[in-house]
Amino acid sequence: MEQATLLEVKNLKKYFEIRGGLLQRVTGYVKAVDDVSFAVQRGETLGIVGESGCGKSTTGRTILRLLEPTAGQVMFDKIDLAKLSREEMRRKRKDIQMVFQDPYASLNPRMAVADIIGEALPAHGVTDGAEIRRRVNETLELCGLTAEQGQRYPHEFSGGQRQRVGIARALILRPKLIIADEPVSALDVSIQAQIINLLQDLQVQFGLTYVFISHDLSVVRHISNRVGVMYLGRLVEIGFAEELYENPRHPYTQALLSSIPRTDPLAKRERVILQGDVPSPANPPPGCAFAPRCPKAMEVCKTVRPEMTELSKSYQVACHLFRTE
Amino acid sequence: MLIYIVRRLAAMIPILLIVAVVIFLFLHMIPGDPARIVAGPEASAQDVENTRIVLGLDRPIYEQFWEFLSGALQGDLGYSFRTREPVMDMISDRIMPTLELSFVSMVWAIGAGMLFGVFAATKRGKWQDQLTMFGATTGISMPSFWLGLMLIELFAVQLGWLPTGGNQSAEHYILPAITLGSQVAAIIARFTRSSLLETLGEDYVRTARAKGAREMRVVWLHALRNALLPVVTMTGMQFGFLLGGSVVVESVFSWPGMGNMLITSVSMRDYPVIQAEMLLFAIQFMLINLLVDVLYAVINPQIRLDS
Amino acid sequence: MSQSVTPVSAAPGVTIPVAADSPARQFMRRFSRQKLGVAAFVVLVGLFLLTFIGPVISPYDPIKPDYNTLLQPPSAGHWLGTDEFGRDILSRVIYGTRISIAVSLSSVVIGSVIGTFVGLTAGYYGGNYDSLVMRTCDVMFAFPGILQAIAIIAILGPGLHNVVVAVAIYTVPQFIRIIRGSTLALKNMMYIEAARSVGIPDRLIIWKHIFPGTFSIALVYFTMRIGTAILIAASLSFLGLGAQPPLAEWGAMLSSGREYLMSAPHVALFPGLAILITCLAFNLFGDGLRDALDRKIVD
Amino acid sequence: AGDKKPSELVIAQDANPTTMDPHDTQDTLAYGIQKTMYEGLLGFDKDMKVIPVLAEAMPELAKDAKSITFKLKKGVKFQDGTDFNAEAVKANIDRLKDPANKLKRASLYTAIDHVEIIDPYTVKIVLNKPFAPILQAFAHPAGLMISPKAIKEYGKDLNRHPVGTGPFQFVEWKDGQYVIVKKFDAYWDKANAAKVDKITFKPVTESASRVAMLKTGEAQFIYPLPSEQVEAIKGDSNIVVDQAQSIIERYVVFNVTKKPFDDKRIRQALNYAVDKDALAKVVYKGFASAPESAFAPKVWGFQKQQMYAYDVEKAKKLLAEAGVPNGFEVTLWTPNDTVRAKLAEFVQQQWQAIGVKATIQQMDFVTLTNQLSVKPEESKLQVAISGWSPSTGEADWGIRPLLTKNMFPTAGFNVGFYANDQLEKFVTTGLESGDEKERLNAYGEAQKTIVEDAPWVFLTVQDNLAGKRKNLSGVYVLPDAALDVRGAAFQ
Amino acid sequence: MTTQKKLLEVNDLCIAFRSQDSVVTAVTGVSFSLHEGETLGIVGESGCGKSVTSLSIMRLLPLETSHIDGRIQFDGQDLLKLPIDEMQDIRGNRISMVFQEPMTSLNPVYTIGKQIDEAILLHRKMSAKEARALTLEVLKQVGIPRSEAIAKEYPHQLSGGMRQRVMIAMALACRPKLMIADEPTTALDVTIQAQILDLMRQLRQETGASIMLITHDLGVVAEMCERVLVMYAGQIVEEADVVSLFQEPKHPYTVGLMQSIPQLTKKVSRLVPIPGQVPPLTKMPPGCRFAPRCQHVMDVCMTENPQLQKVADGHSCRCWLYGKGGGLDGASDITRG
Ligand SMILES: Nc1ncnc2c1ncn2[C@@H]1O[C@H](COP(=O)(O)OP(=O)(O)OP(=O)(O)O)[C@@H](O)[C@H]1O
Ligand SMILES: Nc1ncnc2c1ncn2[C@@H]1O[C@H](COP(=O)(O)OP(=O)(O)OP(=O)(O)O)[C@@H](O)[C@H]1O
Ligand SMILES: [Mg+2]
Ligand SMILES: [Mg+2]
Repeated sequence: MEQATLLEVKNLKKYFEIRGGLLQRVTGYVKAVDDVSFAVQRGETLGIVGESGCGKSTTGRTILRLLEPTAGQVMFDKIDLAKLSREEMRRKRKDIQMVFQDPYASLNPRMAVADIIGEALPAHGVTDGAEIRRRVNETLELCGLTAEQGQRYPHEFSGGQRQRVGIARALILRPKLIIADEPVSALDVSIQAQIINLLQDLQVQFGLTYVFISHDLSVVRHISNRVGVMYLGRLVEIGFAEELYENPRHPYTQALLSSIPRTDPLAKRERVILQGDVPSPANPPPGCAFAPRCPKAMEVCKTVRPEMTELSKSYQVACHLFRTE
Repeated sequence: MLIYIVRRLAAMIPILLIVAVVIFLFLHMIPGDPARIVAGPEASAQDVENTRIVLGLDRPIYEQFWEFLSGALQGDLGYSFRTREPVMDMISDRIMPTLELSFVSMVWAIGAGMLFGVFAATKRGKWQDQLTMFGATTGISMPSFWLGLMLIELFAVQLGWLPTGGNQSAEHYILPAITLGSQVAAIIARFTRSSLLETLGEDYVRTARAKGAREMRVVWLHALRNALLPVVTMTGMQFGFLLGGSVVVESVFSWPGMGNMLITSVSMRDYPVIQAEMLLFAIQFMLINLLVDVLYAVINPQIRLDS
Repeated sequence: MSQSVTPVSAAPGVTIPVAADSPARQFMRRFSRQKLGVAAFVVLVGLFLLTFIGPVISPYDPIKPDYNTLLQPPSAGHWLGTDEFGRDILSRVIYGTRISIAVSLSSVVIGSVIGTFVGLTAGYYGGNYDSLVMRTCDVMFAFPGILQAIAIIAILGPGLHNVVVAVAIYTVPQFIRIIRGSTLALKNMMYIEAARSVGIPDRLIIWKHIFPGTFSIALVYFTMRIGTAILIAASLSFLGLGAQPPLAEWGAMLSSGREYLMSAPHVALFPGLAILITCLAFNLFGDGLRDALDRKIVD
Repeated sequence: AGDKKPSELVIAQDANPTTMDPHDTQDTLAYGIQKTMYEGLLGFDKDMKVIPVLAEAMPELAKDAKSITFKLKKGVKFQDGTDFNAEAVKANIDRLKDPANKLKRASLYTAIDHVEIIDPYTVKIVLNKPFAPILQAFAHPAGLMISPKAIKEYGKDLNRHPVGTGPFQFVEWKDGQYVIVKKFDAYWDKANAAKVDKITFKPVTESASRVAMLKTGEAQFIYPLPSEQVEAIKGDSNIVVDQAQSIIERYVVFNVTKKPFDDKRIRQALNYAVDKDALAKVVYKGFASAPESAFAPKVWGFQKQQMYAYDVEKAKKLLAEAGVPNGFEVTLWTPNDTVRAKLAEFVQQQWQAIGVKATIQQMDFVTLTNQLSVKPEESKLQVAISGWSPSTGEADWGIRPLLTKNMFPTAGFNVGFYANDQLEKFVTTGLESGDEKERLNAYGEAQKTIVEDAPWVFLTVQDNLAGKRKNLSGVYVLPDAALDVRGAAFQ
Repeated sequence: MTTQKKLLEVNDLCIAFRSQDSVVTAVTGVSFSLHEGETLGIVGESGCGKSVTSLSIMRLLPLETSHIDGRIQFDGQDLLKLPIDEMQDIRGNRISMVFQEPMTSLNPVYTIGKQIDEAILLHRKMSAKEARALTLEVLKQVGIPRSEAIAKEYPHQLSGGMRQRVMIAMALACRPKLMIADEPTTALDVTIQAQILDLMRQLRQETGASIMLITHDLGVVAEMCERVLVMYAGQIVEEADVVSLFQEPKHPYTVGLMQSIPQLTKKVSRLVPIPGQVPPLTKMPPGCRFAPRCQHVMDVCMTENPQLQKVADGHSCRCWLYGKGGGLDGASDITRG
């Protein structure tokens, strides 16, 4: 089991400074990621869900050190990424790649697709032109595009095709881990399925490990082995997908699941409609962040922040309802 | 808001100090010995030496700087080399004509610029748009001294409608203000147009239409107010430009303002006056920036100054 | 403009196919639609040609005086008349093209290259370096351009080389601001982050991703600044700080012509028009470029 | 349309005055204004001849030229009511002489040792050395008499509070806008009392704007009127152009310590190469004349000399003799005002014909002055456009500061470092002799020497041009370019 | 609840856009009707013409570049033939609209209250004070707490969900007969979406307004609508009441759509995507527009575009599988099992 852990995030924090006033002094912090810990096993897919602004993307970007973590460790293959120098980290990026949410904004409109995909190779030591071309074409085909299409520019592609380009860019270095940040959210449902299938196929073919970030619970359920639920910068529940969806423990997860419209016009079900909005991460409530909206809130929830509690070896939840005393 | 303004004003002090140092060093780098010039073409070596002492230029440079700085902090800018008048008095004589002229120019430039800009934007792509923008670009491309001289020739000399120079009455403002403001008006027109075209494509403009608002209302109340934000910033920048442009225009229209005085002072190496004027320019510039930021916040509720 | 437009009543979905195109080709297509821009471009090409073939086509020697033909109004012999030394104004205006364009172009090139470099690095790296650059720019902005130029010339001495330096120095902070602004915007683009995520080094990101992104704005601004540079150089010559006689520089011609504004207006009129037209052409060309490159780029 | 008879005069000039303190003034423009309010013991008439003003008659210069005695007019009062008398004269000269005052015009009176009051209306001025031009020094506006009360009262601020004996008294001075004077009712000379109530002097730097003001009637008198503008007002029947020869001579100065200008033949060649008549026509539209000596005819002591006629062949021959048959290259400095720049351009064109390639370098006036005011070994000057107007109106001041050894910068203006022992001798004689004939003789020789030795290219003597409305009289420009407006009157 | 009276009837709507290069036809031959009190859903992929259709009803498409053909009958008036000022009287008054982007659809420089006041004052003769009272009332109605305070705030001070409530309040202020909601919840989080949908259901009951709900989320359609139009590439491909659409989808596109959505309740190992992609407007296939992606494609599909035809009671479909004699049997193949 130890051997199988590829990525372990320990107590990761990312605070953004809020600057204000004249001298641009720091007047506060947005606690975008606040003490998040989880592990990802080789070959598995860990899904992370949560509402907009809860810190999913920030988690992903901090792992890759596209943002510098405020605190915490990111153990990747037994190396703490947070401790590497900028240049070491740059080279390490060969092994960890990212697929971005917006297939429109994440491709440079001024570069031909083949250049976008092949650009990473020289940065990691492959300088031979023919070799680069060969590998670009190979990767294009893997992702369902043709070599001829490589000569085109992003604006000539549909959203789904662009996302394939984005995946090809991530894949060309043959990484061990891919962090996919909402890779299908911007796509139409009929295209979504194509991309999800592609990701699954590639995972099998190359033994990839995924961290799959999405706000779409159905997609996460479909693709993930394990799922973590985030709320306001914190992980509130994590466990195997089956268990989490069949039997959500955290009141937030329960509400989330019940909020999703079902494609069955006749189904009658009980809905938990939450009151109010997600609080600002710059000014989170003192106790449990969910307490103000929680239908099951207790007195203690307002003051004490619940810690992650292991319900079983593979299932953890951070809620006072499940405190083990 | 008030606290914000006070704090901004306070923050100007260190910058002004730097500006003062820069100006001072800069001036002393410019070749040309003021004592020689002030003493006059027929002065003997002794006369020049005397003049140097009178002007205080015989002392070490750091002492001169210290005197300038400590004086400036107490509101004493020294005496003009040229006229021996207190610089403060000279400036207080000159600043109003310049400010008045800048203000009048700015008012008409903003008025005309916005009007034309809005007009062009609403006629986007049609010949009216093209013509207006062509005119505006011509305005930007015209050397102001040329325009000024042409206006004098036409309206003062040929037609005799307006005076050629000076600032005695309202009539005197017309030609210099047109000359000084035309470039700014042209820039504002272009800027307003492009800014308005952008806001006209915004979702809230569609919302306004969906409410049933008439087109006039949509343009002037919904789109323009938002389009004004970048226009305000740019207009503020133009004000600085205007102060610079007044150097040329004031000389063409013998306007007794700061620009005119600056030219004389530079040609005479009248350090105290140049220093004071440059400092004043810098202060004006910063005050205008502040004003722009405040205005911006007034127009745009999303900006909160006191945070 | 070569594309024909199908009437609206055409069968649903039928359209004229558009060649699959690169950004450059797209740009050409869009630019060719800017009527004023194209016209301005033609004028500019003409001006550039003039700088080469000017000596061949100009009817007279631009600096050889003829004291028998002082200040003559336009005539068949001298299309634009003669100046106070009896020199042919047309020939001088033609020769002046070369000087005015060389001066404005070189000063703006120098200014924009330095400004772009500093702007890119300041915007990308941020931090103290950025603050320092921006404060310096603020101080420079606090002084009106013409004053800056006068001061710089006062130190360096008059002459065309120094006009180039002065205008370049004046141009630098403007470019820094523009380029830094758009660098800041681009820096937050997803595709920059994507490039970083695959391990592209910073300097390559700046060079290959950010610079091309700022390029269009820089180009538009570049053309417009040339107009401004011509005007500043002219003002400096007007104040006697620019070109030295007998060089045929438009500003200097205008400056000496102003004395005859009432008795022989053509002396000032034609160099003035030359400045106006050139400046106008650069500005309109810049407008056209901007519209063709991106509607979002504002003045 | 004929103008109504106005009582107020507006005069537009090209600059601001710098001060209203005549003892501390160095610009002629300020003197023009001061002379409405102040009077001196002596003065110049239209042709630079010295005449008595507050002195009863022309004073007596002692034979040894070491003292001079003035008899003063009686019944003269300053505008503040103070009497004008010997005390007042002494107060003025003492003020000028006091080194603590550091007055700019003190140097003009260094020859004075002290003042003796003989009686209330007679003063004797004792000199410390023979100094014949002392008469001109007293005719110079620097010798204008200030009210002793005002001297005491205002001290340093005198420059803003002029009080004299003149026909006008001070009203207001707004820098950059105007100086206003009004009629002084208690003026002593009823015959020459002011004929207008008020005069406003306005600075209008742009010459086209000045002309426009004259045309529209906003100003009744403008000075200077650039020769280029004359054409523009020719057709206007309400305007007349005042033209009179000035004492300003323009020349190109050689740095005679620099090769090849140490060779007289080169200097002469460059003189021959310039067509002075064409110059007057092209640069001054004919409002100038070819020079006839080292200074202008209206300067006291002038004698017409045989000048260098325009002769390209001769010039070429001289160059060949000097060993540079194909000419050479040279940098020509010039101040950056339009007229002098044009002058430079003209010279450049002329020299081109004999193969001398001049590169013009314009400098602002201050920079140029600075570049020139250096020791011989530091000077970078080759040749420069220059000019001189001897403000005392006599020969000594037209030669000595420019061409004698003691006047190398920074002591004087011998910026070309010209030195000629013979010339020094003539100048000393002219300076120290009390005998007019001897002096005139000495100056004649001096002029001959200068012209022959050609330390300059003698270019032109320009005219003073002013524009005025036809109904205005009594306003004119003195040869030294100062205005005399005291007699201004409208018809 | 549904009466038979038709409130809105759209006939053969064609919408084309002219650009410098070409003319593209975004919507072709769209016909449908909406009854009083009914909620009609329009679903389809991005770019299929949903928004354009709704904007054309409001006549909010850009005048210079768009061209609308067909007939839009609203309450007996042909909207397309109305003079512009009469149309402006209808907008926001009898037909109102809620847009997708609550973040950008409110004018950032005016307070919430002012913007709703304006909507009222444009159509009702009343004083500013009365308008404000009404504003506060509708704000309360859409569940905004502290409505007086909120009315004085600016849009940026509100969260996305609140802004969408404000948009709905603005749309309802004049009691319109028809409210067009163009993807009102797409930009919102699921928990907030649930709030807004709940609110809309409630308001529909209270005001009796007809709603045209545009969305690409089949779940939202299932929960909110009575009748559904499915659009593909500018055409309606299927029209049915909500239950039969979900239980017996007819068109291969509708079926594919349903199969490609991962289900929350049951896990399949692999999704069944619709292959290929929506053809761009400039390259529409000559026959059935879905043919290139269709698993059941036949020769006829490649050449001829089928008509929308009735396949069951209140259920029509544009597909050759049901063509020429209503081959309903073909349908059973593709209906998911
Ligand atoms: N560069 C930044 N500076 C300041 N705050 C930031 C920055 N990036 C993100 N945040 C804030 O951090 C919080 C978490 O953002 P993040 O992008 O991680 O959310 P998310 O879960 O990915 O949301 P979404 O679903 O909208 O993508 C948000 O409140 C956001 O405003
Ligand atoms: N103003 C316009 N000019 C040109 N084409 C337009 C314009 N507006 C829309 N279109 C085109 O019309 C087609 C239909 O657009 P529409 O906005 O109706 O799609 P939609 O179904 O609402 O999609 P989405 O789900 O993305 O909102 C698109 O292909 C779009 O490119
Ligand atoms: Mg995100
Ligand atoms: Mg839409």
